[in-house]
Amino acid sequence: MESEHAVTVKVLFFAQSKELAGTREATIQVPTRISYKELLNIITETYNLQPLRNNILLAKNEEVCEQSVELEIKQEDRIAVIPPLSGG
Amino acid sequence: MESEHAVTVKVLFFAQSKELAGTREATIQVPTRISYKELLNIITETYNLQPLRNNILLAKNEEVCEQSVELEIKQEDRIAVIPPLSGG
Amino acid sequence: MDHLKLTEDKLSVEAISELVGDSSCGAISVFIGTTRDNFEGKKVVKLEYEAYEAMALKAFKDICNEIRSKWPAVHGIAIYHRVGEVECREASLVVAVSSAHRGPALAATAHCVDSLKASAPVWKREHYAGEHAPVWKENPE
Amino acid sequence: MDHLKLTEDKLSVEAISELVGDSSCGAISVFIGTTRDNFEGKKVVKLEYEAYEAMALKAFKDICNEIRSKWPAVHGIAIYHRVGEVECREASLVVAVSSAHRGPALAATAHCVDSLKASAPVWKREHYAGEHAPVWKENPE
Repeated sequence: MESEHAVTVKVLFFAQSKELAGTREATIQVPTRISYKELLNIITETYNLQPLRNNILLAKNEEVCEQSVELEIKQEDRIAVIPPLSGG
Repeated sequence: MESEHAVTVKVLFFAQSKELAGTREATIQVPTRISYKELLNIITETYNLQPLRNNILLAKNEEVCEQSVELEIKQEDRIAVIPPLSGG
Repeated sequence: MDHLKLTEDKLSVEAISELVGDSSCGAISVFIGTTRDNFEGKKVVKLEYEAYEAMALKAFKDICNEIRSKWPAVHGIAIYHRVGEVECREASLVVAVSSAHRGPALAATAHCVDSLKASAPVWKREHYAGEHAPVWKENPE
Repeated sequence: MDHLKLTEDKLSVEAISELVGDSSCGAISVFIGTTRDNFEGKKVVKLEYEAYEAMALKAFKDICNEIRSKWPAVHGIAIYHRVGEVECREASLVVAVSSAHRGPALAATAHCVDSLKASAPVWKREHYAGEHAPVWKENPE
């Protein structure tokens, strides 16, 4: 991807996804415009999350991403991998 | 009322009824068989409870009396005057 | 187990909720009835509770029995009601119910408070600031 | 007012319910989520909670806003959730809601717990006695 169309974002992992990724936090370059599905593919492939692929949500800057619209990603956005919730 | 058909019971007063009766407790002779309405009349007239007559329930030995059946009263039963509740 | 009490002492929410806690239970629902400080523009300075104690404890027990038949998953039930003088903001009533999952505990707590207000022989008198005479209150039907 | 917190400290039911108390309120509803000591025959020795803290606090705030729009009579809301290690029987969650009359507080508490379990990014891992590996749990939908 060309650098003028790519930005560096932080990726945060929790619970099972943290164990599979082997880290709590990483940085990755992604295009500034990307579909939810493409972003999910990049993240699951890069961080070894295939076993969780159908069970995770992505959040951008503490908001769950809408899956039906193209995402706009900015430099230093925080993308979080959200496995199934078990709070309470 | 004749003594062989009458028994002595305790009457207990609470809240407004205690204030109107001027006492927490009294004893009274009543027939062994009596309708709810007759018992209510005797008690309201004897203890000055006319202002509350339509708002009180009677309980016998800690159970609210049924109003549709004749009451059987035994010596030393406890009749309680129950004004509108305001617990909680 | 049912923990039922009328008491002149201050109620401890912590202690009462611990009564119903159990390692088999994931949920404790608690209701705290406190005393408001005003009524129709009059400032309430204190509350006074009176109970027909023997009958009130029977009523509490009946409520517990009904809860246990409606929600068999309920584990512990505690109903503590103050009698005597109660300052504004202090708890007059604490109900606590535990169960493995939250549904029964939450539903039973609401039901318990409704039933108690409708059936337990307990009376509250409000004392007001100024010239206003104290008033025995009445729960809505 | 909303009192929202993620904390490694033990939760005090008394202190959290006092946060929402007010002399205008006659009712405080409290929910305590505790940790069961067994799962499918395995003995749970401890729980471990992890949160995405910034997002969880936003989720709590969103829940409060929704409660206030659904039940405008709600006065105070407190949501306290433990993170880190939690012993069995200790509270992992305490929710407290106050209102002048009991209906809104009771309904809002149940709604708050439901919403929190469905939307707050918090995860629980159970550790078992014996050889069983720890398991990240999943709330039912």
